[in-house]
Amino acid sequence: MAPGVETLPTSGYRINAVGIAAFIVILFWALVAVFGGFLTPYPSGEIVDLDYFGPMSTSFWFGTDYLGRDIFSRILVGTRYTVGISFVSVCAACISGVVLGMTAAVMGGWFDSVLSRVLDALNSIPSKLFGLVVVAGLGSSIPVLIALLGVIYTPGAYRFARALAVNINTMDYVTVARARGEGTAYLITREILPNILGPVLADLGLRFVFVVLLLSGLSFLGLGVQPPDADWGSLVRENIGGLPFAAPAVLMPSLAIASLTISVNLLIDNLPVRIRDRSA
Amino acid sequence: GEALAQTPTKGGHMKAAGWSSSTADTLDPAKASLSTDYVRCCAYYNRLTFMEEDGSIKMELAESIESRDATVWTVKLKSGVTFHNGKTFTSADVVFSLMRHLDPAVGSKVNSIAKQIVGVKAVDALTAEIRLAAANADLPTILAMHHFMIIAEGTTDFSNANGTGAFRSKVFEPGVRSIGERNENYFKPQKANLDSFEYFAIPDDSARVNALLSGDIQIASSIKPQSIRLAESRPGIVLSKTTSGNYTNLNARLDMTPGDKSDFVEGLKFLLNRQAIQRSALRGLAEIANDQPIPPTNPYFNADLKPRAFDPDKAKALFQKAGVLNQTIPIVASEAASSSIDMAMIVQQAGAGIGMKFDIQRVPSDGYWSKYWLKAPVHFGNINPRPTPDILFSLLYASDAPWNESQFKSAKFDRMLLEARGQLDFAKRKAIYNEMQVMVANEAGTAIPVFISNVDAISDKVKGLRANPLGGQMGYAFAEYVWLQR
Amino acid sequence: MANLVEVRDLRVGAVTDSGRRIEIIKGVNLDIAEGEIVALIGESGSGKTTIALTLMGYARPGCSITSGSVRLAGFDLAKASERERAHIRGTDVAYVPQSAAAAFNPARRLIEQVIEVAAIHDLMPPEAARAKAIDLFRALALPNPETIGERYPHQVSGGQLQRLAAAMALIGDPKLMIFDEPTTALDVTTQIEVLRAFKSVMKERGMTGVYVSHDLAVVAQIADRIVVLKGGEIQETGETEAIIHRGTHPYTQELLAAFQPVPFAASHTIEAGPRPVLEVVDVVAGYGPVGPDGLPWKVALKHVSCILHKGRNLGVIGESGSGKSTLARAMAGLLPPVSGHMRLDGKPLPNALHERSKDELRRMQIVFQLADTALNPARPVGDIIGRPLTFYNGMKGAALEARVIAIMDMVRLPAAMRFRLPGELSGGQKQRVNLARALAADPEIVLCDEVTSALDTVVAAAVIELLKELQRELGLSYVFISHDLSTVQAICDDVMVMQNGEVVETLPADKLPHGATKPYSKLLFASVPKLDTGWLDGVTSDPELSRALLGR
Amino acid sequence: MDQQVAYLVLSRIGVAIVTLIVVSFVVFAATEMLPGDVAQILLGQAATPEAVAGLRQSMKLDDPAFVRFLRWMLGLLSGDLGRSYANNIAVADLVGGRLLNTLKLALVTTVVAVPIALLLGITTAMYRGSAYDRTVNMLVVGVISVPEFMIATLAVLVFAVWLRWLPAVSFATDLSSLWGIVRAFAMPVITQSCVISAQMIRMTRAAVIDTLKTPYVEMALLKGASWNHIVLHHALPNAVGPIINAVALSLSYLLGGVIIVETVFNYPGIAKLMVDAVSTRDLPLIQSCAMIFCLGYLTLITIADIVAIVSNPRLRK
Ligand SMILES: Nc1ncnc2c1ncn2[C@@H]1O[C@H](COP(=O)(O)OP(=O)(O)OP(=O)(O)O)[C@@H](O)[C@H]1O
Ligand SMILES: Nc1ncnc2c1ncn2[C@@H]1O[C@H](COP(=O)(O)OP(=O)(O)OP(=O)(O)O)[C@@H](O)[C@H]1O
Ligand SMILES: [Mg+2]
Ligand SMILES: [Mg+2]
Repeated sequence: MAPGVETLPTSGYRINAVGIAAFIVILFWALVAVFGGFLTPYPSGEIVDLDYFGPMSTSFWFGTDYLGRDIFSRILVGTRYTVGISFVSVCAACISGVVLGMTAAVMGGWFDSVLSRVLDALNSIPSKLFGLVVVAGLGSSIPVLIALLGVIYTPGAYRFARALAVNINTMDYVTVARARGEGTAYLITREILPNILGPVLADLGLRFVFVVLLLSGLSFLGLGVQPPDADWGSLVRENIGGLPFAAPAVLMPSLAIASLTISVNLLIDNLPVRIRDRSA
Repeated sequence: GEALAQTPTKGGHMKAAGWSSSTADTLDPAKASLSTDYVRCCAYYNRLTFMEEDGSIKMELAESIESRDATVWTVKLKSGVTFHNGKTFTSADVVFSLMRHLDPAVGSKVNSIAKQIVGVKAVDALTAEIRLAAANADLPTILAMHHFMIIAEGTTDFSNANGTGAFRSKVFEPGVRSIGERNENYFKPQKANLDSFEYFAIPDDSARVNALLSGDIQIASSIKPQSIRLAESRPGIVLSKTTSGNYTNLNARLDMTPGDKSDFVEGLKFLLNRQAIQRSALRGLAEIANDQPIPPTNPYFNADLKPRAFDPDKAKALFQKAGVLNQTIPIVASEAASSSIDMAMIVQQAGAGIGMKFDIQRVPSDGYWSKYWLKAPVHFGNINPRPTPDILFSLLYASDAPWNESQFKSAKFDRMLLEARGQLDFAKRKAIYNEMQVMVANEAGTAIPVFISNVDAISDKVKGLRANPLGGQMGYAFAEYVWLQR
Repeated sequence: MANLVEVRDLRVGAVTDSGRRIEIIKGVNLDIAEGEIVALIGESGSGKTTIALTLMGYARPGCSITSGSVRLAGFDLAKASERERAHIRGTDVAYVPQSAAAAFNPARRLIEQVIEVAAIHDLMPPEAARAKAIDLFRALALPNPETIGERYPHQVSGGQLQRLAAAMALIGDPKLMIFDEPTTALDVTTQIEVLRAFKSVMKERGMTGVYVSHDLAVVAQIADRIVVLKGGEIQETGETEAIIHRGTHPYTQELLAAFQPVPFAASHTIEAGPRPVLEVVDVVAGYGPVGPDGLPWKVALKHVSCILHKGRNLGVIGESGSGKSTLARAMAGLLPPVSGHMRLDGKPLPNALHERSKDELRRMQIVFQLADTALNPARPVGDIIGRPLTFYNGMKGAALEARVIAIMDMVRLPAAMRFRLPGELSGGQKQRVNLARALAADPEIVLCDEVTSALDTVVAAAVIELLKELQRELGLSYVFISHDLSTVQAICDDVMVMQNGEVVETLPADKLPHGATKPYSKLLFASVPKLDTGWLDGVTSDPELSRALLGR
Repeated sequence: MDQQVAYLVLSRIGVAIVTLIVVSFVVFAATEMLPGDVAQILLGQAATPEAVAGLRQSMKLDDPAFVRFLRWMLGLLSGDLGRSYANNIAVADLVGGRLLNTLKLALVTTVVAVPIALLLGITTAMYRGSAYDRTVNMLVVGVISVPEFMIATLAVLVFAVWLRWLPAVSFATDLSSLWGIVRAFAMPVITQSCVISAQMIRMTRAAVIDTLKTPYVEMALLKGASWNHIVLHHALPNAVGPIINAVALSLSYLLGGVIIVETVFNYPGIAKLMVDAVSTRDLPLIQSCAMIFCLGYLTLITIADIVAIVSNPRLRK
């Protein structure tokens, strides 16, 4: 057993130090997402500095951006978009993708073929075109953005989950459950899911990262977060011109992204394990 | 460098980068729309006239252009000019090149300007006669526009350029790059200095600057204000700044709420923090404007019309009067209209200070001009420099103007426009234009905060580049004039 | 003679998730002389497999050797590095696993896995290894020795797989062979051949052996010495003769007593109602794509018919690969027959699973032969057993928990085990979980595919007793597939003998073993090992039997 | 078995063709739904109603949408991709060179990224929990958390602007010598590899770890196999399905998803062509590009599916 194991005796779960640290970071950002808007030293859209790409100072903790706005405030305000939108859309994509993938693997036959081909087709439509049509048709709002991200990432999650699930589906214990007359819902949630959970979660962690970054790309299509607010990815993008000067305006949002995404992945790698009683 | 500027060196291959190109890149001057198109046209073709640095008109393919009544114009052509394919240049080419703008199938960008031409006639091989629908003293200036480049009679295939210009087109890959070689048969005694030049677009601003800094290209055109600090910080880079009349403006349609309340429009103009826009959004690379489209470099500019000061209190009072205070007004902005999002945010912030809520709707640049521009009640536009007040006003403010951004309609204005157009006397024309500028600034729904400067970053090896009112990179005609210092 | 193996004060422990240590092996001392074969017997879960594994310096995940030493030719495996251990495994000491099904990689051909040891330790060129493997297949009486290696693990029967696993261990000519219940899945005729093959191979190469089994009769044939285990401790050690005739320890005696079963039919009191509960008529089934002739690529059942009466039991015996499991799968609807039909309680029973109603499914439960692969590795035992209760009866909460514990108790599993994952159970424990799951469904017919093969005689007898008891109380009917004739005799009313996918004959159990008429049946019954050390060697001297064996 | 695979491939090709047609129709419909048409967009700000009408007529845009779609499809059947609306050049000419560029870059990236990713994924799985595993994991997630455009810009700043080792824009470089090609491709390939490797590494690791828990791995250990041997010969063959799917999905990104790399390095590839085509509503060009992406994607995933099926004998019927 790895050293540095810590026990949380009351919960019935055990988590290691890395997992706890990752969890704390995520919790921190979750709190910022909820309360950050009230803690900003300056309005996030106000130009407060005559200079641009200003350095860190006591009045501007994280420096100022390309327009002279306070980056610290902008990060605080942007947190809710990055954390909220990414979280919801990744969950939507993964839940739908994984459920569909497992269902296809279990049901097989034409359901599998048709669903696979439909999702393949969906995935091969260029996402820029897709995004544009959605904006043109549905207008731009946060729910539309979340739905779009969900749709964009569902086929990938589907494909991966299905690939894992078809292997499990050939196992005898699934056959036993079938012989019992179990429905598809039970087969996928109880017999298959527990056995593919590891890779599926790893996939979820990665997708989270992609969504955080894709958000900034979609803002440019006019989707979602509207000025003056911006998600973290867009903060990096707006201020990329400051990179040659190592301006905090570009580094701080990048650090924020990295801290969140790395924590999410570390937490997934070090999820709490349930304590079972194995005594004979 | 001025001493050196006198003695151009011949030879060399130059690479320059514009900011946009696409598969719609064209060698057809009538369709030219992106900077890359203009650069190509200037290198491969010639116009009848050429606009100089100070706005004056010089003859290029024309020997002279004259008219007594500003309605019928006689154009004498230079002799001994040949096209790249060896064909001799004659008045028939002029007739063809000008008349095709009237054909809708050509899809000319200047169709609306060309419409005033009722006929072009070849008088003899080297004389053409242009007849206008109504008097227009600006014709020589209009002919200096890029779209009026002269092509060989009967040309319909533009996969190659057959012009009279200083370069021949060697490679043309739409959306990728163009390479031109020096035309040794060029009719001007001072032929191009460069052996060849290559032009392509690097749409990403920092990539363009980086390419210049790394020495991959010699000219990075139109760099964003935010990149200037980087360009300046490196040795061997010079910045060439031109303020030519390009602007991004905030439009409120006068025929829709809330623009139908004139107090709202006026309040908007007072709420526009021009200093902040100039300083923050454009980093000083702009000149403050006064809500009318004629730039200070233009001889007809009304210097007495002072820009409105930023006055939130007055704006608040006006909004109150219009009954829109505390309402939420959507403003449509897009990357398509440069800096419009930053400007919108500055307006939004100023509004927040007086309890006026503006809701910025950032929309895709894709489709912006057909879906939002001219259509949304409050939106941004972006207008490129035009050589004459007449063109600007008839394009943007006449009652039947195709791009009447705020739906400004005034019979008086239309009358004055016609009057000025036929007026050959400079002072009288200027007086009329001055009054029209006041009318636009006060009555139209277009708030023009600043004229945006164009900044090209160039290697100090590039010599001979001058400013030009038609735009950056010497009005896009740099290829013929610059040389590379060894 | 020098001792090849010396185990001193061996302790193996596991740490539970709550941090509590439990001891699985509690201080075992064991010596094995060179060339000697020692048998480890003991009840299921007593630590036989665990000890066997420590002889390779290995402890299953979650377990570890906490103290003591395991010396192989003087070399302490308990303290060796992983690299040193790897060097010895496969060449000096080899292992035939208890569950052959799980030990084969499903994605690779059998032959590749069999000759892998040669490649890992660079023992011989691949062609030589292949040739040697084929010789071993032949020696182990595998059908089609030249080509069977080209198949994948799921394409051979359970017994074939176990012999392939033995071949996999033998290929490296190890000094010490460890057999973990290598013949449990074999029918008696094959068992004889395999045992003989083991014996001769080991004698020929002077191998030392550890033979883990719960079958005293088999152990009697092959072992020189017997070690009796219980609860992780050695109860008694002695020469084979001495143990089987004069075993003193109460547990040993229990084992011996359990060996002589009471024939079932005699004690059967339920009126054999005329009502057939399950009829199988002229069923043809097999594996692979159905060809143009309407037959599958590999036909495993050729026009099989049988009848199961209510409250009576049908035993199915036959050599490994004869189609016993296939018959069970066809009955359960998992492998829809290409022709023929079935009737349940007089009503037509759809061939395909998805056409059967939930109630039809509940009434007939199948217990898979390979307990290892039939248990979801990610779910605790309690959930596995509880599911049919929830599914068919909607049981929940405390009632469910109580019932699960009751069912576990019926199959002699401690209640605390319900929190474990299948990977943390011994082979016999898994098999009982597998059976418990079927019983939980409250079925009318149970298709038992080798439900006692991994159980020691004591527990097996208890399980058989349980099955009988349930039958008395609830009027169940069993289809009882087994290769262990004494078990079949102990529970069945009728016995069906199968060979090559066909029914050879069906006999009433009380006519066994002498009522058999067909030569194959006779051979089968004569092959049942006796609790007599000389039996195996004597078999060969029986002229009739050896002729029959040769003729196969 | 070969016959089965052949049958599988054939049926998948059939399905792929149907998918292609469906996708092409959807793309067409989507383009039609976008505001503005090619005439309007070509004229840009100068789009007066009469000018637009005139141009539209001359470009035969007034035909019903479906007729234009059919016309294009029929042309495609005879191998003609049509002519670009925007500049009347044959689509095949526009696409050809660009596709080649994209394929070149994709190929080099694949050759670089896939082996490295698999190696890292497998080794981290082998040494799960070790310092090596943790470091690689942190790095991988760290690298993908950095936006692509930032990696690209940073690379340009460091290697082109400051060190002057590499050209800032790939295309402005001389591609005639091997050294020139290496120099031109170095940065785009590194950037793309950073983006696509992460998924492959993580998925490979997860899939291999999953199979390392199985009893046959334990058995291999008891045969004296080394960790390397176990992972390569036992765990990997069983993890092939998910891994190949992750690889296929990652690689499919190299066709249409590399717009940022193409932009920052000014590399004339097909992704940018598509974006251009969408913004000019250049239908034949959009359709052709979409077909190419779709075809590439379908090819990759079909290969993945077939490999997955072949790798699991139980899936082979
Ligand atoms: N999935 C499969 N594909 C091809 N052949 C198979 C498959 N499963 C089993 N077989 C073959 O079918 C025959 C019958 O197998 P079955 O499992 O019914 O045997 P069995 O009588 O249960 O043997 P055992 O006592 O060894 O378990 C065997 O020859 C076996 O190799
Ligand atoms: N990972 C584990 N954690 C806790 N207990 C375990 C674990 N693995 C095995 N055990 C327990 O250790 C004991 C010994 O198991 P072992 O496999 O050695 O039994 P066995 O004698 O081979 O039994 P069988 O005849 O049923 O195969 C069993 O009671 C089993 O439940
Ligand atoms: Mg065991
Ligand atoms: Mg069987």
